[in-house]
Amino acid sequence: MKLSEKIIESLLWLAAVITILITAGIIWVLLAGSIPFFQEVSVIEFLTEKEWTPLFAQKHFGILPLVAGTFLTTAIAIAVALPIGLTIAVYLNEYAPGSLKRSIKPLLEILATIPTVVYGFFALTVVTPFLQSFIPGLAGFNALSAGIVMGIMIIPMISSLSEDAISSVPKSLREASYGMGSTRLQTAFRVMVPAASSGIIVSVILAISRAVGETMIVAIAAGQQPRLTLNPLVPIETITTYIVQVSLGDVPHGSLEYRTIFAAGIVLFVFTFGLNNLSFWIKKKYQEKYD
Amino acid sequence: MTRSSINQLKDKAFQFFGVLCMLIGLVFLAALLIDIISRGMSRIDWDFLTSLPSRRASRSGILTAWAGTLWILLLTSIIAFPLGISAGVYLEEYTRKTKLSSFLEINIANLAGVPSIIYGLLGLEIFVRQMGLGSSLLAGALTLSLLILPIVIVTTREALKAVPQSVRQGSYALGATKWQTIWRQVLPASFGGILTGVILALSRAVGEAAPLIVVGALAYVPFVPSSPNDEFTVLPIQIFNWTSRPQAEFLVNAAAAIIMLLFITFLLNGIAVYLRNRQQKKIKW
Amino acid sequence: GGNTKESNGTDSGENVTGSIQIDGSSTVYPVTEAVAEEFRTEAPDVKVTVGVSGTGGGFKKFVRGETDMNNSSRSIKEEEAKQAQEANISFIELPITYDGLTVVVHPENTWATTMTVAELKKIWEPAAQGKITRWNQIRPEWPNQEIHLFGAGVESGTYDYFTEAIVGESHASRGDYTASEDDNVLVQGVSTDKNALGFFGYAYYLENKGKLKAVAIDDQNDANGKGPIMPSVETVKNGTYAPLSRPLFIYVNSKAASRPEVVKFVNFYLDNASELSSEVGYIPLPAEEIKKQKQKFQEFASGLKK
Amino acid sequence: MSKKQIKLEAKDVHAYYGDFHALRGINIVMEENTVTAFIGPSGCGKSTFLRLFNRMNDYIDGFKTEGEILLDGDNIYAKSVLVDELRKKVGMVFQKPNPFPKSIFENVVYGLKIQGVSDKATLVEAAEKSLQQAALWNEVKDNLNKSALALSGGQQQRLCIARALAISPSVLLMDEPASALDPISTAKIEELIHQLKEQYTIVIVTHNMQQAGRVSDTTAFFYLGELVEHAKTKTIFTNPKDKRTQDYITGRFG
Amino acid sequence: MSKKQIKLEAKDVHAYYGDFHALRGINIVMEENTVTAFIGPSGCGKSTFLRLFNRMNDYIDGFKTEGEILLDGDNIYAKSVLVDELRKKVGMVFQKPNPFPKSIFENVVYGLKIQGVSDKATLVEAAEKSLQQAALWNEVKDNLNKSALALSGGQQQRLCIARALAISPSVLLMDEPASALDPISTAKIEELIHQLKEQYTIVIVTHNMQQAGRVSDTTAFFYLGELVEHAKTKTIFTNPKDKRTQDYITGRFG
Ligand SMILES: Nc1ncnc2c1ncn2[C@@H]1O[C@H](COP(=O)(O)OP(=O)(O)OP(=O)(O)O)[C@@H](O)[C@H]1O
Ligand SMILES: Nc1ncnc2c1ncn2[C@@H]1O[C@H](COP(=O)(O)OP(=O)(O)OP(=O)(O)O)[C@@H](O)[C@H]1O
Ligand SMILES: [Mg+2]
Ligand SMILES: [Mg+2]
Ligand SMILES: O=P([O-])([O-])[O-]
Repeated sequence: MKLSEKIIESLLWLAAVITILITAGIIWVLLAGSIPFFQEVSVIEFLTEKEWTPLFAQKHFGILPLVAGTFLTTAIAIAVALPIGLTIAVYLNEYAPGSLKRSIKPLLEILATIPTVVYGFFALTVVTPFLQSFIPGLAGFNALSAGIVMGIMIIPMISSLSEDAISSVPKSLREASYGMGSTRLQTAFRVMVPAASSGIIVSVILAISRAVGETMIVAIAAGQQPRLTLNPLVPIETITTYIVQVSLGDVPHGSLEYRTIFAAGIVLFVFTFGLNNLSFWIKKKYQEKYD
Repeated sequence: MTRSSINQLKDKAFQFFGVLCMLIGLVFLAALLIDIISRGMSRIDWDFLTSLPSRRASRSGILTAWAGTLWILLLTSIIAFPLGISAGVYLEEYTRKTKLSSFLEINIANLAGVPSIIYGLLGLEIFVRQMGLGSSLLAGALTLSLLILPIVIVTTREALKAVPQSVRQGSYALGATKWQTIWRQVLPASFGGILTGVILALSRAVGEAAPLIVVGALAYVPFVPSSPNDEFTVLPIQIFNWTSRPQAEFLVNAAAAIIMLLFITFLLNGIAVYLRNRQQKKIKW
Repeated sequence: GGNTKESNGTDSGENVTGSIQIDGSSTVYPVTEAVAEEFRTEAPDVKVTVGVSGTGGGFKKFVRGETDMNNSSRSIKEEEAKQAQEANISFIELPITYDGLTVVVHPENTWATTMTVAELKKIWEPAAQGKITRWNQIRPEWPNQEIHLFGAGVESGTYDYFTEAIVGESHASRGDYTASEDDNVLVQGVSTDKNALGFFGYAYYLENKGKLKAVAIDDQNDANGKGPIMPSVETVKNGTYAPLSRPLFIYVNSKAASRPEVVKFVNFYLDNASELSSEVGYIPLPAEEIKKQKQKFQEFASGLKK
Repeated sequence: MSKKQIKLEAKDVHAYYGDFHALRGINIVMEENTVTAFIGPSGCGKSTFLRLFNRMNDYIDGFKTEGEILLDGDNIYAKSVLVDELRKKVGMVFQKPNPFPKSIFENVVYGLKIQGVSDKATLVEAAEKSLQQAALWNEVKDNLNKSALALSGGQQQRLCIARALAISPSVLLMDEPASALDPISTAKIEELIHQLKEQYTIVIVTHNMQQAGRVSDTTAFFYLGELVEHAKTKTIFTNPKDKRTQDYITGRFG
Repeated sequence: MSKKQIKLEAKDVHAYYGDFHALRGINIVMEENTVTAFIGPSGCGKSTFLRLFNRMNDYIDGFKTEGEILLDGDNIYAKSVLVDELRKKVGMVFQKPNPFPKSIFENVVYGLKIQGVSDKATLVEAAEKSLQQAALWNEVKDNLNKSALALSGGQQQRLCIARALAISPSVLLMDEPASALDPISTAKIEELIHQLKEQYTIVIVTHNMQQAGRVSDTTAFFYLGELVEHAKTKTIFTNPKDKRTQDYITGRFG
């Protein structure tokens, strides 16, 4: 091979390898921040304590309230996005004429392109007051409206990815099913959805991971109060909100308080990393099945 | 009722439900846009676009915010695109199925799923602290570059994949080397697709607030940045700032700024969609 | 900067350039923001950035010399002063206005119109965490409803001051409340939640009078006013709104004070503090007091020149 | 060949994909219990025409058809016709075997299940019967719960035939059912068609002239959307009337 | 046919895709300025073998080859051989026309440009010459800057031939060059092959027996990775030695 070819290839290789450095960087930063933290606070306490007040005089370092807040908003978001998104995916695939599908898909995808501060703003100023008009006990900051709005935001993730998964099921299966006299509904739920199940599961996992990591909506609309509750009507705090909150306060470098955000960050990272790997793994298996 | 007509009925019912679900999404979108436009549209005028921030909502403008956003877009493009496209080309055109390549692939899929706020922590520690860049434009742009790098890589690969193998083979068969083939055939043929991906990545960067908050970009910055070392603010952060102010007039400002932000986002996305369609029309393999 | 002559802040016309980094108290922020904004017409080429890290957060940067000035809603602590000394940093403290920390509830809250310091302590002390969660635990006749608390973040001077004044020990409180350095978040929180109780600077209350209700505070000490007292310009000025009245400060780094743009800015600040602080809802210092501060700063700044 | 009952009939059928005129006035009659082969160069409309008989083109965007298609004398495009009912009468086998990614058993009984049959015994019985008809029973009877995807291509195709037979259609449409198969499997399928002819009316599209010769009673030659010639298979292959048929048969094009 | 110089030769060639043994000991000799046709059922290894002659399989993951391939007596798999140089001597035309998404002119001169030729006049001259050789010049001479993708399939295929000729190879490999084309374009390509034979050694893979009969001097029949028979085309079609060849020719399978 010519020398110039070799050089170019090496440069490109370098660019690709930088992505590994980024991952290494993330892990290193999170570990470097949280290892000193865990030298002061035991992991057991971190994982089992029921209170999170690291900034106060009486410090408690239980991550559970933040995890609960994250879980709560994510669960609400998925409860909104999964049924709606999956229905849309099936509808677009089996029912909608091609022209409708071509126009609806990008329209819905707009939902995913809107910056999340905008959703936060909308949740706080429109959705919460709207919900308060028939849920009297609803606090101004709450998990419910943040979760709902987040759910709407991730609808296109589920609907588009699931739709892709369903439409990548070989057309011949659909024809086989129709050829046996199935209705579209039967074809959809007995043949297409099961055959596309791994792709659909991948889309849902990615949506969950997205919801877990979402920041601005919850920071603006869900409150900043860590509490171990599954009540969607009161202010809560998610892991991401906590990081934002501390960053806004600009806690000085090197303090224990500063390190809490890395400890919280590593929990967040572990969650999303696990989910992403799971989805990647499922996707790989699924591709093998069809090729 | 016969079995068949029951099935037909279920079929129809689901069809109705499907339309309903789509409407939920679309109505929400419409409500959001209408709400924001009706709140903020009247606030948008020349003064609003050219004024510095102020404690009085009616005098406050978004000059620093959109100037910061433009800076960030520019710097992020310069940093992320060459890197991302190169990595994409390497992964798609050069790697064989080795351990390294599948590791890289998993790794990139993972990076794409890392929450943006984690990138904020990375930027805070590496760029702001270790490299001593402070809460500067450069630190912000580097952080966002890392954030969108996976998107650029993945879309570059998609675009390269869309170039049929037959084009590469045609080129090889005429005695072209690998890089000649990539540079003269594959990249030009996938240019539209790469550009599309790159613009989509930018539109993601435009809307990000969380990682920038973490690197410390939330402050009263009443001047237009003039170099990458300056402190800055961007539209999403200005919006965040205004929404958290209690005075109602600031909410109007926030809505107006949101209109501008959506305008930029939709513009970028629109360009991307346009390019994608044109590409699909122009080249039918 | 071409300004070599001693500036007293009033001689404009000369083109001062440079940048000034200010951080610290969110309570003082509105005043400093207003001053910075007006200063733009005075010296358009000076880039003033104002951060909001809370008094404590700001001091941590200030004592390391990372910022030129610090907004502060309390006096500097001994340990902070010591750190400054270790880093070879000297500074000057300048009071600029008065504030009355205001306890607020939602406008539809009909019951909590007055509270005693003891009751506040019962709510906020560390022991209350997880235990005092309902209004009727404070006064039995109050409703049996959850109480949602909003208060200043721990890096803030407001927090230090409030805990000192109410709990009796600086930096000691329960931790299960919505804590934010950003008072606007607190306003948002209280104004949209019927069961809320919060506290923050008077200016933020004044700005949002329509959405909030202030609670009259009884310190059970007749020496400074009998019974529950509402915060107002009057009661803060005459000292009857106790114990939650306090002065607000700016701190200036001596190295920064040798830069003409900073000198000019501080003078401008003191000249306009009264007007701008009352504009944003604080209670101005008496005119003689301001004069004294200007004098003090001039001596401080010129002392640096020698 | 004795005169039999008319099973399928097309009257002046046109078909369009958007603006593209894919079928141009087709008239044809097919009798009960015969095998009709459709031949012709790629793209001439064989599949399009075949799929009209069970309305498989219904869901294609922009597809339009004109004229009448009669099954047992009734127009299957009449408003009152329920498509799923029609398809139970007119089974279809595709070019590439397309078993569902389920067990062999589930594949065969799928058609019955969606009709609401859930009685286990009935299903088992039906499965055995159709697998036997499709000459697959002996090969799979011990592995009914194995995934259908684990079968060989030829077995899969016979499974698809069994699946189609399970709902007892009277017509069987086959679109190049052996083109993806090896010679041995092909022979098996051809043999099967021969047997099924006793009970079913079969229409088969094929690219392989020899195959058409071996399995069909009559052959229809399509060219550019037209039905050029339809006659007894022997006639078509030995003594075609039309020059184009002649050219195609002898391999001048295609 | 007079005895000519040996142009291409394979000696006991094996090829593997991973574990799959795709070619099993092929020996063949092809003479200068002749047309050799490779025939055989799908998947028998024709394309694999053809692509060995310009090392087009080099980039396939897991592909391995054994034995020797000689061009003018030199082993093209020797270490010292530069693949890009080899490919300039051995041109290739693919099954589906694969013009670059550029102008007609850019397509034809691409091979020269990557060799560093940049003189406009030289390029224009070369373009005209090869387009004329490929019998396309008259149809495109006024539209050299038009996109190549706007040409018809048959024109595209001749463009690809012109493109291959522009770098003056001595061997031309063609993998089913007419299978995606209509009869008229096919006829043109066949005619072209006939003319090119004067100057080039041509190897052509085809599925169409009639085509093999029309264009080739010798024919090689492959089956399951083996070269069953290689002889004069007339001999293969009228008097094959091997039973398998016979079966294939008469359409018993494939
Ligand atoms: N879904 C479709 N949309 C548009 N055109 C189509 C569609 N399906 C087929 N056609 C066109 O209609 C014509 C007839 O197609 P059809 O599939 O019936 O041909 P065929 O004779 O079955 O060919 P083959 O032997 O290749 O299967 C072709 O020109 C084809 O391009
Ligand atoms: N890239 C590849 N990886 C693995 N196996 C391959 C690959 N390419 C071809 N094969 C296999 O090698 C065998 C020979 O393939 P080849 O393409 O040479 O056949 P062919 O005779 O050209 O067939 P056709 O007439 O269909 O083009 C086939 O069984 C095929 O499945
Ligand atoms: Mg067909
Ligand atoms: Mg081949
Ligand atoms: O922000 P503080 O004024 O409370 O320090």
